[in-house]
Amino acid sequence: GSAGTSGGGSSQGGSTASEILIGVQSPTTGSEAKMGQDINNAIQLAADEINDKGGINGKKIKLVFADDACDPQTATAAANKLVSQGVVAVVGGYCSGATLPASGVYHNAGIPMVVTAANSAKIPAQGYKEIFLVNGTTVHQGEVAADHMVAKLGGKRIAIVHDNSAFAKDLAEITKKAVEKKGGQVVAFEAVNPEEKDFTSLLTKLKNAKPDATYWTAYYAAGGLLIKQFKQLGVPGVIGVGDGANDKTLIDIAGKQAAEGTFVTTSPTPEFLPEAKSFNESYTKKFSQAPGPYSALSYDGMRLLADAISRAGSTDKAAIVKALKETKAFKTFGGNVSFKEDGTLEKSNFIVIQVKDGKFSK
Amino acid sequence: MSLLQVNHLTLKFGGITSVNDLSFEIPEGIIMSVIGPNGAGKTSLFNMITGFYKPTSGEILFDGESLVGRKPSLITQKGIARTFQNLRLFPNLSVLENVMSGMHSKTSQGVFGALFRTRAQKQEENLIRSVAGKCIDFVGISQYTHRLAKNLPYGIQRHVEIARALATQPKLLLLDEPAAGLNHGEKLELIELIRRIRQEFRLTIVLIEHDMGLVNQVSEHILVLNYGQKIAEGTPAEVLNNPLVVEAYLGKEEDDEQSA
Amino acid sequence: MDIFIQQLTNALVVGSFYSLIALGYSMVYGIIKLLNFAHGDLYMIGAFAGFSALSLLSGDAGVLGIAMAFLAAMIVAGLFGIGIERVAYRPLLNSSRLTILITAVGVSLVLENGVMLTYGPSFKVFPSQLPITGFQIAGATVTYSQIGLILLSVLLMVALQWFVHRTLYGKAMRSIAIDQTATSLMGIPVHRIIGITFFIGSALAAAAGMMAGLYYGQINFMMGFIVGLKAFTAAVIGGIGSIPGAMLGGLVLGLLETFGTIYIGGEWKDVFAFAILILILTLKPTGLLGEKVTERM
Amino acid sequence: MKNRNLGRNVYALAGLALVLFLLPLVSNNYWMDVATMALFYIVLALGLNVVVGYAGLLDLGYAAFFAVGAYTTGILMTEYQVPFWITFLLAGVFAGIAGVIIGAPTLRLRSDYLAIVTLGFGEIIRISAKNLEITGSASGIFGIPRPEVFGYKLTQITDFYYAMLLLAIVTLFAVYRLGHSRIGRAWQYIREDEDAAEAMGIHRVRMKLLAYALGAVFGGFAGSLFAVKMSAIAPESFNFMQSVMILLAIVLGGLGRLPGVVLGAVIVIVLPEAMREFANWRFLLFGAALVLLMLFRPQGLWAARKDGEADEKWGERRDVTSAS
Amino acid sequence: MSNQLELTQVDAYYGKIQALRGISLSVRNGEIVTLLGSNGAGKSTTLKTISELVRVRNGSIRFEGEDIGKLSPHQIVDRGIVHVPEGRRVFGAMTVTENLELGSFPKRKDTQFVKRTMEHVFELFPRLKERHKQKAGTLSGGEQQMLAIGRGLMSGPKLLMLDEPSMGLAPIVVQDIMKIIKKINSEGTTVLLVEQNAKAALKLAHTGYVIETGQITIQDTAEKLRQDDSIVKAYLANP
Ligand SMILES: Nc1ncnc2c1ncn2[C@@H]1O[C@H](COP(=O)(O)OP(=O)(O)OP(=O)(O)O)[C@@H](O)[C@H]1O
Ligand SMILES: Nc1ncnc2c1ncn2[C@@H]1O[C@H](COP(=O)(O)OP(=O)(O)OP(=O)(O)O)[C@@H](O)[C@H]1O
Ligand SMILES: CC(C)C[C@H](N)C(=O)O
Ligand SMILES: [Mg+2]
Ligand SMILES: [Mg+2]
Repeated sequence: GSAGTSGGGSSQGGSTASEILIGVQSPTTGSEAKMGQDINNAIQLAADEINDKGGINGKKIKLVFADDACDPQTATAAANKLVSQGVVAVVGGYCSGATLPASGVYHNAGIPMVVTAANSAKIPAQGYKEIFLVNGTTVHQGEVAADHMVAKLGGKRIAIVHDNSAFAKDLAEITKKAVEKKGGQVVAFEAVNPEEKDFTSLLTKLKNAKPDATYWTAYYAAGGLLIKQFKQLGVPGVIGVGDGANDKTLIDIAGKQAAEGTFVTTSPTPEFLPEAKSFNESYTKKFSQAPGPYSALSYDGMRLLADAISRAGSTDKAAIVKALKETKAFKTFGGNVSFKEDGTLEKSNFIVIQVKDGKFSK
Repeated sequence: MSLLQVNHLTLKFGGITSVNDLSFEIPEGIIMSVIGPNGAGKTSLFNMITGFYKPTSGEILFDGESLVGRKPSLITQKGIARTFQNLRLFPNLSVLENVMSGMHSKTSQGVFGALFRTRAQKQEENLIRSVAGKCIDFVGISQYTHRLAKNLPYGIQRHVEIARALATQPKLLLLDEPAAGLNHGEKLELIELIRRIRQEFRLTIVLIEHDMGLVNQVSEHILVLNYGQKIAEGTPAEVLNNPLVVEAYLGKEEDDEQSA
Repeated sequence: MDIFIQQLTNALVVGSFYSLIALGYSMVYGIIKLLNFAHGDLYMIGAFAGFSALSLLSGDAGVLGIAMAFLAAMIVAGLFGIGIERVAYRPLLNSSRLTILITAVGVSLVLENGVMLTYGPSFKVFPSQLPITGFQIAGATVTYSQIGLILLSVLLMVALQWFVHRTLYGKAMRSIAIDQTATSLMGIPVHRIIGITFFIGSALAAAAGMMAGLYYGQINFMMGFIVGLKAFTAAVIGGIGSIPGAMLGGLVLGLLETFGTIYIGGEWKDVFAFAILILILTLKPTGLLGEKVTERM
Repeated sequence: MKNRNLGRNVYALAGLALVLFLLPLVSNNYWMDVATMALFYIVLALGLNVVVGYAGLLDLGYAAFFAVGAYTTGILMTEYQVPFWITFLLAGVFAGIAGVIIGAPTLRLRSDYLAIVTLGFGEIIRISAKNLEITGSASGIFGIPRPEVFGYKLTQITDFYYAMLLLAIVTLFAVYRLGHSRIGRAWQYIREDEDAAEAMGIHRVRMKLLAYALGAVFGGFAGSLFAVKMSAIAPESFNFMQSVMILLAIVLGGLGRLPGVVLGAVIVIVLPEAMREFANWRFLLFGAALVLLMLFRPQGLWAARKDGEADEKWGERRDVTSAS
Repeated sequence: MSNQLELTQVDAYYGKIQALRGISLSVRNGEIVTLLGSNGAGKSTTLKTISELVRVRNGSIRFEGEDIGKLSPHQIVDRGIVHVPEGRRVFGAMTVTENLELGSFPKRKDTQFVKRTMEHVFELFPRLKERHKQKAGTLSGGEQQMLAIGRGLMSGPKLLMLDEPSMGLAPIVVQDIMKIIKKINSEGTTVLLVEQNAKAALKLAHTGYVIETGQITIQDTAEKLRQDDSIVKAYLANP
């Protein structure tokens, strides 16, 4: 546990003269609970730093945390709770499945949301003008993955595996299209149930399809097992994963040996961002653990939101939305951020990294 | 004309033949007993007549219509009711609710009536209650009407079963060991009850009993089974003195009187 | 052909896990007719107990270390089982079965979240893992761990079957299942036997959890949920209460899932498996090896 | 006896209705949402109660019916622009049909086998929803339009609150009447002893199917309203845990007893919400609360104390073969 | 002969319903005592309090001098008291042999004894021997009753409590059972017998008690009871 997770109680209220209420939506229970912690911590850190420097336009940020459990129904309840508590904006959102319905709730209430991790292309596709994504979407990522497998590695036969979650299936489908556009052939397009541990029958099927490259689009826990069993069964070709699996636990679960050479498509995570050095240090100091893969993005997301509020000059929701929209080259660890009409990044910054000697490296 | 006719009825369980090529008839309006050693196939016979067991072979005709292969619920609708040797009341329901169940097959209200409380539905509900109440009164247990069946003394439970069977308004009533667990005085009352039932409801009664005093007094006709086969049939006087029956079933008592 | 053998091996491995858990499930069910929702969580408890034991040993534990960790896991989970029975089930043995079902759900939530609070929500990597060495047979890769796993579950099944059907304690378990009052009138200490049953069932689940840790290498506090459901399914398919049935049910489920994956795809495999299972139950309402009883009237 | 109780309860009910009607005036959106969810659960629990409480059929897949209802409305409204009221009725119809389909193969099964078949059906429905294009696969269906009733568009949470309240009241009424009718008694008889019921001329197959179908219809209605209220539905809302929670509600309150069922549904929704304060401890505490509630009220919170609770140390258990 | 079993002022309840009101009775070593009474009088409940199936609210139960009122049912059996309950309650899904084996649980270590006793039971009830592999649930009512008694004998009890053993049995079997009870008794087992078939019971018993609505109303030697007018009228006369 950490300071960030126990503050949900200050029920009634709305922003007061001296405080700005900002909602944080993330999964702190359920299978993605760890990511939720990482995100909450980073946002707390950003808010504390801003408050230490005097807050936004003289008002202090007060965070209200809501657990979405990575589940649409819980997310809706959580979103409604945030709305009723009078938050002026929301930051967070790790799971697309949870963020999708929640974004509708914020949209209806006119509340802006800065989505810090969730990145299914379906989120912007809703056309809600209040929603902004600071992570590149699956459209960008699928492109990058296809490019890596087909153009860079010269793979002809590509296998794609997802876990049927909203995000992973979306990424898988987009990647499939991208691969085919680039002249590759998708020889296997499969799904697994992520709660399970044994993927050998699927992998045996893959083995038979003789892929040059295999791409896992879902999360790290099942991904690690998949890689391990992939190697164990001797499936040919390389294996790579999407940004949902970008966590060092992936390597631990797969085992260093099996994980070696796995590629990862991702937005730059803290360790690849030289600018994030001081963030890494203060985060580690405060929470006595290293930041997670989406900590830096969340930290930036909070700062970006604060910037927009201060530019808006008020806590009026519409004004904040307008200010967010007008964000021009806001400096983040990953580069300068501006938004397109649909609320996604003007320029995404997906990179491909690799497991070398049991570590992610460029 | 006979109400029920059984022809060459056989029932096998794996290697065991519990009823073996049995044929007999039940004349309308009679009170008849089926006796025989434990395991002779008496209850099995009832189970086949009421559709709970499917005969291996043979035929059962009720009012000239075959019952083999029919569901128990249908057979009840056709007019055969029974009680169970090992009581099968609805344990967590009151006596009244238990007896009301008997009226199910004689009534027809469905979902519509239930939801909209139609006049027909209300009338039917009243009918069910009054018939059930009458049956409870008739067997003489009205002071237990609202008690839960499972908490009643054994003998009372037996009476509830009889009332419940009566509520189905049967033409043929099958009683499986109605006197078991009753003491002497209660048995006397039971004999009285059985006679009154026939008179009042004008039906045919077949009972399985081990109490020879009761059998002797109440039955007009006796069928004796042993190892699933008929070994004797006739009036009480004939049957109870039949040496085969004495040997297989009654035994020679040291002192003269029949047990009660 | 090689693919077929490989898939058969895969199916047997998955099936063995299901069987191992289903055995305990069926046993506990068999005695007090309780759908023990917490059973899958005892598998999880076993995995975490083994994890802690191995972590204490630190470094490469070796065969002896692993054996000790197994023992520790089984004892810890066994004691948990007894404790749960004592606190949450025993006082309710006379209540409706659904009542105990609720406490079982409650216990399950407590165990899962208790472990989450103690060990954290993230996936844990098991300190020792089974070697993935093996041999080729007809073109299929089979590891020694896989062989060991399959043998272990067969062995445990045989042992249990013997225990329940040949020993007096086992028979007492079955009689409790039928009629507790009558059993107590035989001079049989009903509660103690129920306790023993929980201990054995939980220890078996823990053995499976430990195996899962060693074999797959990754554990977390929710790991028991799906497996518990699958084991329940397996137990019912085999004929709940029947020990060879639990074993068979586990294997059948493993096969169905594997071949479902092959022919209709991983995302549909559970649909395939459940559809076949429903079909089986429609044709054979008491499961594959469940006894068909004609009720006497 | 029952009528007297009812008479006494009429005032209590009227009072309760008034409170519920006025609740939105004093509550905030968040609690309105919780209250709406609670009402929604009341409908589900009442529907499941027909199957489990009345007919005694253990159903571990009830969420499937609510899924059928929700998807019916979700798909028809987004893909085919069908007006809400029509989809609402169809949701009930389709759920009812699903009930019969699920019911049919289970009729010969006894409780635990029944449990697994219903569980399996629930999973089949959920996984299908997750994989099929028409159901929007894993991300489900969102952007479901706001329903319009007689020209009034439901948008606010209070609108949905009243809609759900109405559905809950109608359901309560219908389930109550069903329970106290010839049909309801027939279910009870089957629940208590199938064979004896059959011997009383009750067609058990027909009655069980009817229970499944009617129970499902309420689930379908609830799902339909749920879909428009949430404006988004996703397969995970219909998972096994959801079915368990609904079951929990009815057992917690008191199986077969309607005030208990209502109370149980409220608890299952409100308790975890109230425990949000405890963050990570929330579900641990909820689990512990479940155990304690059952230990102290094994018959459910609203159980009637019927005559003659035994002083016996051992429960009477029915022999599986030789019925006693 | 000393008192083997002694009940003093025992009260027992089912919820709020009081089933026993100050029952006092004693059973001497080696005798047959019978409890008579009409339906619902409390005969079964009396046996249940002795075997601890029903809690004793007030009063005491002593067996061979020891207060056994607070033991659990299995400890009662360990002391040598076996209760063959009303309604047989055999283990339906198990075979006849298995049922008998379960009856021998307290003596499980003495395999010789178990073997001998089982043979003895099969001698008493040849029918059971014939059916020894059959599931008890599929036996006829009478066969089940024999099994229940046989099972009760398997631990070699000092005191055997039989609750309506003749219920549902063919006359010839009732005669057999009564003989067997006598035989068991003559082999040294004390018997406490609840029976509706009062005549048969009084023929066997040394002592008899009559219970009415939870209270003992008459207590005497069986012989005297057989001649007691009110008893003859209520329980003995031919129908
Ligand atoms: N479901 C069953 N499976 C196997 N055998 C059965 C079954 N039902 C009855 N039997 C056997 O059939 C025979 C006849 O049993 P039935 O119950 O008809 O006897 P009965 O004449 O009613 O005896 P009683 O007077 O003791 O009740 C018995 O040997 C019994 O074991
Ligand atoms: N489980 C129970 N719950 C409530 N009341 C009970 C219960 N068992 C027995 N009783 C009541 O206790 C009283 C004594 O019952 P008991 O069974 O001891 O009578 P009995 O003399 O054995 O009668 P029978 O000849 O019918 O067996 C009766 O009024 C009965 O209704
Ligand atoms: C990789 C993650 C940033 C994606 C996120 N889990 C989602 O569901 O969109
Ligand atoms: Mg019989
Ligand atoms: Mg009695």
